[in-house]
Amino acid sequence: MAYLLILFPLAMAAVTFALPSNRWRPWLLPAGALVQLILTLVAVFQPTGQPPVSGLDNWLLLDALGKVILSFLSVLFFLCSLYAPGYLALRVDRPNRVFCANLFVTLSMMTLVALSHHLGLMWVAMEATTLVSAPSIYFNQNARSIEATWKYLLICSVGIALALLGSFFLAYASLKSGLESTLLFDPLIEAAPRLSPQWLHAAFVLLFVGYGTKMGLAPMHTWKPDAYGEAPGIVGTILAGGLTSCAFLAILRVYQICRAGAEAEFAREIMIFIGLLSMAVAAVFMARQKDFKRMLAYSSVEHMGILVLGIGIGGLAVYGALLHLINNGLTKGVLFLSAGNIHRAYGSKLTDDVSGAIRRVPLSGALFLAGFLAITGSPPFGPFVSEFTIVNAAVGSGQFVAGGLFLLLLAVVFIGMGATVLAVVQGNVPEQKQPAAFHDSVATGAPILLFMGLVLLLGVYIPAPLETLLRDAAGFLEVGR
Amino acid sequence: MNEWLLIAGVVLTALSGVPGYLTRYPGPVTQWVTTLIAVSGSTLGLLALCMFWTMGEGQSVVLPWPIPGAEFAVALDGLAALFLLPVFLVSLVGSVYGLAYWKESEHPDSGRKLRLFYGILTAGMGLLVIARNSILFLFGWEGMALSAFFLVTAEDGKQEAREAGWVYLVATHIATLCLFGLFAILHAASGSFALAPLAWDKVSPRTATLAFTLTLLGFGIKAGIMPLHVWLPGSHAVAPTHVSAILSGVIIKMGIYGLVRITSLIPHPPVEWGEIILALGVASGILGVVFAIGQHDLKRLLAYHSIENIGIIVIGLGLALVGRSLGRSGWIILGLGGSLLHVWNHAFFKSLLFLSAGSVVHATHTREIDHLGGLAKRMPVTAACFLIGSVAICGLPPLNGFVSEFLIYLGLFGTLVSGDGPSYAGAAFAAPALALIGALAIACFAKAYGAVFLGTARTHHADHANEAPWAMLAPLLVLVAACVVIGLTPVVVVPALARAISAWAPELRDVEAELVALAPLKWVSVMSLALLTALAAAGFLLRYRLRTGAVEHGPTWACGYVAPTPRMQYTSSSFAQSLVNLFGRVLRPKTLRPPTLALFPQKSEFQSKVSDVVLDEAALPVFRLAGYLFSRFRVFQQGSVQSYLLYLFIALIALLLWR
Amino acid sequence: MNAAIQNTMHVVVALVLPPLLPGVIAKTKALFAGRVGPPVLQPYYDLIKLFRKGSVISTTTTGVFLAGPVVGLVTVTMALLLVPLGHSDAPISFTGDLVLLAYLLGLGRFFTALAALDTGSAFEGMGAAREVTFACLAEPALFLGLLVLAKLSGSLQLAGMLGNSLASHWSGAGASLALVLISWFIVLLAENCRIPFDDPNTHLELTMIHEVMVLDHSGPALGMILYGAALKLFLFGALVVRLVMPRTTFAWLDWLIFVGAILGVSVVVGVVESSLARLRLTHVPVLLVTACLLSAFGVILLVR
Amino acid sequence: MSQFLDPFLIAALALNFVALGVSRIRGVISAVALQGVLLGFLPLFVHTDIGLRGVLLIIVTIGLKGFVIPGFLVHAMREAEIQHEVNPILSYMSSLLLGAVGTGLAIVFSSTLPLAEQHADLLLVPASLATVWSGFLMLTTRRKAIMQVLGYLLLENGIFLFGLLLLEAMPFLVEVGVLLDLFTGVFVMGIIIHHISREFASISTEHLTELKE
Repeated sequence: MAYLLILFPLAMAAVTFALPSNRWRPWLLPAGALVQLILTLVAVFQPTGQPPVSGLDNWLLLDALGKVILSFLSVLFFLCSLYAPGYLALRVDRPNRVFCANLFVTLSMMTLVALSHHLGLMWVAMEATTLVSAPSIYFNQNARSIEATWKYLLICSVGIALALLGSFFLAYASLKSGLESTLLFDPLIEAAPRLSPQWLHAAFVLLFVGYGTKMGLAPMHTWKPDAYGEAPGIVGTILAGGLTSCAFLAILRVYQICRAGAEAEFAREIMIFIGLLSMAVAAVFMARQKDFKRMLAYSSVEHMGILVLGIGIGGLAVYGALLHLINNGLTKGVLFLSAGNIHRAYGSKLTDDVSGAIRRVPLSGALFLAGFLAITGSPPFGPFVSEFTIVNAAVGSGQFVAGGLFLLLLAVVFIGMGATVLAVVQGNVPEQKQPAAFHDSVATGAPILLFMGLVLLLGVYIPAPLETLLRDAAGFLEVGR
Repeated sequence: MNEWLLIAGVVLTALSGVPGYLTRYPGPVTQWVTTLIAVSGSTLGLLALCMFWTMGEGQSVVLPWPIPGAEFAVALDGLAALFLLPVFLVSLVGSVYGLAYWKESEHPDSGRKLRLFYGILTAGMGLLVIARNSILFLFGWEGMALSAFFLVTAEDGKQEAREAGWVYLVATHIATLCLFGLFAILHAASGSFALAPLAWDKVSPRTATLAFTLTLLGFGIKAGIMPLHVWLPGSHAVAPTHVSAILSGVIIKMGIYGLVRITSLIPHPPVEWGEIILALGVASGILGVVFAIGQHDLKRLLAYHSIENIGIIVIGLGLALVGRSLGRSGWIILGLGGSLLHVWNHAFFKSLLFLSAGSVVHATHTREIDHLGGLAKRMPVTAACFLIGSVAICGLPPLNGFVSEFLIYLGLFGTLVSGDGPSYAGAAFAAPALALIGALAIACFAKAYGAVFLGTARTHHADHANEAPWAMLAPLLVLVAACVVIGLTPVVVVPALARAISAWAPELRDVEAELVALAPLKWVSVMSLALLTALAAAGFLLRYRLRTGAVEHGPTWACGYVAPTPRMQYTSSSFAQSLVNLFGRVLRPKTLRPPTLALFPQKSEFQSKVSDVVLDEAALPVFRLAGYLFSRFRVFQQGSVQSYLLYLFIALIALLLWR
Repeated sequence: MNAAIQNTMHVVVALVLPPLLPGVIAKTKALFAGRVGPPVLQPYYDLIKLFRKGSVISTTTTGVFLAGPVVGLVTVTMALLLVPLGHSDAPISFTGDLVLLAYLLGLGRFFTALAALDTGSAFEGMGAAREVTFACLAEPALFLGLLVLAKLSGSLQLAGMLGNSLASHWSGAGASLALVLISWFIVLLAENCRIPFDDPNTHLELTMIHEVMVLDHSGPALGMILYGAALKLFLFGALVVRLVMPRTTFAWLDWLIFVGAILGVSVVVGVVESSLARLRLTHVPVLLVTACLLSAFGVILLVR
Repeated sequence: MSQFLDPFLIAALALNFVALGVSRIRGVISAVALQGVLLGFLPLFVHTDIGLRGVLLIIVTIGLKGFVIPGFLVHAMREAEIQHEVNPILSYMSSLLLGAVGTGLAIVFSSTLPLAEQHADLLLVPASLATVWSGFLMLTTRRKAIMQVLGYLLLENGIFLFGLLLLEAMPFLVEVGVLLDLFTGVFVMGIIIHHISREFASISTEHLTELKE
């Protein structure tokens, strides 16, 4: 099963790569994604009692945490793939062979990350996701996208290289304390109490910074606005929803080892600090942001901050963070895709040229606005539930300062983000020199509606299976607290 | 039973706009359908209220709700019922009014949106009032807040609408975040999200203070208490008028509801809370009306009066809180009773005023008071309604405004005379303040009514205005009726008030009897009726005398000047000038007066403007400064990949050296 | 002597006596000016004449124009029924009637101002503006005084506040009461537009406040206004008098003292008018604020 | 056997300085390549018993780090026909100084780290840290994109050095995976460098500052 989950997308990638027709190739994406989704659901919701999905003598193991990430990844990818044909149909001028194939490889690598219980293997997969997603950012093939790709590739590779060093430190920590050195996750957890603290300490920092770079935490976030700003909306969604989640998973794994070891307090301090810092940086750079795609990138930085903050606060907030991972990913889908549509409709992503989207492209405009309200934590949308859970946990555990700063930064972000969003959505449509042909259509609208629907659903009702998944995952993270 | 009726009503109103929004059927049909559904929804709600007041408490509804900590808990108690009446009544008349005021044909691009969110707005308020779980409350709250935003920016093509809407959105979101914090604290204190009385003694004073501050901020912003009112005037001015009516008649009351509900959860509040709220009430009352006097925009003027009336309501609440801390049931009953009754009264007469003002705007296409005049002749019914509204809002007998202020006065004087037990003279000073507020209100409405409806038309628009259609007049009459009934027979509201008060302070025994004992409402109605009959008689006498005696008609005596023009009338701004100068320190009026240079001065002009001090001289500068400071940080993101890698490295080293 | 007679007495005095006051004032001023002056009963003659005369009504006006005088007169009349005079505790008296008193006067003021604005004349607009403006400052002074009385008497009815017990408090809380007395006298002058606030005797266009408001009224309407003005003067006079008046057990004596005192008040007003000049408009608020502060100080003296 | 190890390491360290100090890109490339070759041989000295997979690994490492990647970079350079000066942001002298300082610090820092007794006296850890440091220096103080690739390579070399400490912990598959990733990474970077030079007619990253606030 595990192999199937990883290899099927690779196979699809090969097929996609082989298929000559530029027009029909995109349709393989939804098809493949659907199958993958079904496979995932089978793997995740297999009846209790069966042995867990595993492979390579437990290098691959689908644990509670992995289940959440994996199912989320495939849902996200599926929804994006629904958008792909409509989008690529607008870009028939561009060859999309590499693009589509890469998407599949990315999917497979993300699955690998979600499954792998071996830090080394996880590192390999993570770096691989970076490499394969780079060309997708370069899809538009102009000066700006080259620059974006270069920065993305270089900074992430360097960051992840540090993560590798960190993994080595971890292994050495076990070696130092006379254990047979390993990078396997479960033995590390068991050995954690006896790991040499200094090495564990250094290892955590390296891994946190390394994978944090990939996740886009401040101050390692610098590549994000460029990459998200230049990549097509769909790639933005997969980066902001998918890859970041993988990086977050990696950090969670490391955090688990620290929690089992002596470094829990230290790790949580750092997470709270970096989380708040990321939110602050995002807030600062969102203010007066003219480029609404870059603004979305900063919003992503902010929410990565919220995720680690949630873990740092601990307790109920862990549940909140995991829920927020899903909510944020889905809402980002709404935002990036509708922003992409608006970008197409105006031929610009600067608020100087864009206004009155609600009139020019009513559906995308409305969705963009709704997505904004959702991501800033207004009921009845999903992010409200998760963010409120985190606040509640912070206050409940007496961490008033963290909770207060969290709320304060949410307010600042809202103001910064809202100014830009409303400038885009409201008002009258400016005179365009050569009005773009783009208009809302089912192909480019329906998938976003699906995203929005899910966001709304998660706001008013959390299905029991998801609830159990999250509870298990949170419990799995909180063992030994 | 009542609860289910209410839920049905809420759902109906929420969905009222949907069919109209989805179907693109041309013409007025969608608009009629929408209004029909909305009206029936509100009617259901009102029905439920009647049943509640006649038959009594129903069974509260509690359903599981798969969201962490949340449950769908709904209950209708005295407080909720009291706040629900304006919700349903005002939105009902408002949606009828909208039929003619915001015709689909006249507003093709905003009409559907407007009706959709109007329904959601009503439903949101209905939900938040009956919610007994803070998460459910937040859903209703935000449903209200956001739809209100879309209503304020109904005409988002206009710059001023966008700006006002933006200010509103920021304010309301900050309020919501405060509520997040508040409910989190309450959860920490009580261990559940249920909005039920707290074991307050277990809460540390620090936490309690924090909770109180958040309550004050979160709900105070929504209620528009000075100085948290910054969003209020702008949005009231630019919103479509039947929206302004519900904004100022009902939505800001939701802030009051929050204050009342949360304070009801706390059995023994520190006396300082009451003091603070009392002081805030006095401040908003006086400043609100003072700012109102300075306005040239009819709707802005009314908006500032909302701040004033919120002030009066808050004074009552503060008195009640003080009473609760000191265990003086009389103060609780009179203070809270007056403030809650004023919630009703203000909802009625303020909507009445806004809707009549809307008819004026609709007929003359301007909100500038000094461009109007003489409308009493062209729009007699509207003029009469506005006059009644003015008398009511100034708290003058024989209308409803007087009754509520009467109760509050009694309570305030009571703090002096109640011999036995702890007295609290500080509160008494609110009485003269209230008197000042009343007198200023009289000045302000003399100005407004005089300049708009009396004298002669100052502009062409005003000269060619026509009386509003019946769809716009009927709602006015309903509200007039409400004002008159409460004014003449205040006894009818006693049961509702009593229930609300005992819901707020369960420790009190047979509130109704005590309220009747404390407040001679019978006398009030006797005197009001006597006043009316006396007026009628005297009026009749004068008429009779005039009919018998010789009466000739001529121009107004201009003290010998032979060619007076409408432009020579005393304008509203000159009417207000002396008061504006009197409070110049607060109002900071900006005047533009070009100096007269030549011996024979040429055509010149004089302008004066009173803008919102808090917004323009405190809030906005702060935000601008923050924006500027933030933009200074951009140097760190100048695109050089080397420096980016450097940050990465620095972060690494810093974290390594962390501990 | 039983209540019924007291009340009839009250009504009779309240309705008949007032026009005498302006007459007395005029007479006083005349004497000070060394003139003979009009007869003391002149106001009565004027009123009778006015009620007989026909009237001129501006074409600009609406019903509000005539509502002004009516409301003005009716409200002040009702208010007089709430104020205890002579030996009687007001015919109508209930908890909180003081609020009704103030707001009845407010209602009258509101409609008088509207009636003025109804004519669309700049002069009357000006008058209305000043009337309502100064009232804003007079009102708190009145209420602060009432606070003092409420604190002293422990009652919320004018009858109780200005009742028998009051005289006894002069020994205990004389300072506060004195302050209230001064500030209420200032309020009396302001509310009735006497010098130093306004000069009723100047030629109509030049008077600043009250008279100019009623420029366009004529005949019966004007009569109502003048009568109303007299009643108002009487009302405030009564308040001031009851504040200081010693109470005996003999009803007739009380009534005599009262009538004498209130005529005395009008004499004092006359003296003030002939010895002071009219204040500059811009200085009027200062005087009124002083009145507020005086009675506020009175309250503080009590509750400190 | 470690007496053979240290000279190698010192040579590797020396090569760091060469890489930092040389003014011609080709020089830097060959320095890095040579370092790669050296590193390739190291496992022989660290671990007494290396099986077949050890040998395989050595060959792969040397092949990739020593020849394929450098060759590819040279090719990319020729493709982009750029001039051969490094012209750094930070002068050679100061980067050398910084490198020296960093190396010193690395030695101090690693002496504080608690090492397993069998590695206590090895230069491995300091060497690896120092190389990582020089990699960082090159990444942050060089203008041309290709130089940053080389910096990245140095960084990886440093990490590889540390990896030698726990060869048995790292399964073959992962080692190869790492190397593969490294190669692909450099390969993709090379492609992008090619595009950059085509787009801007130069590979100086100064052109890459369009995207900013």
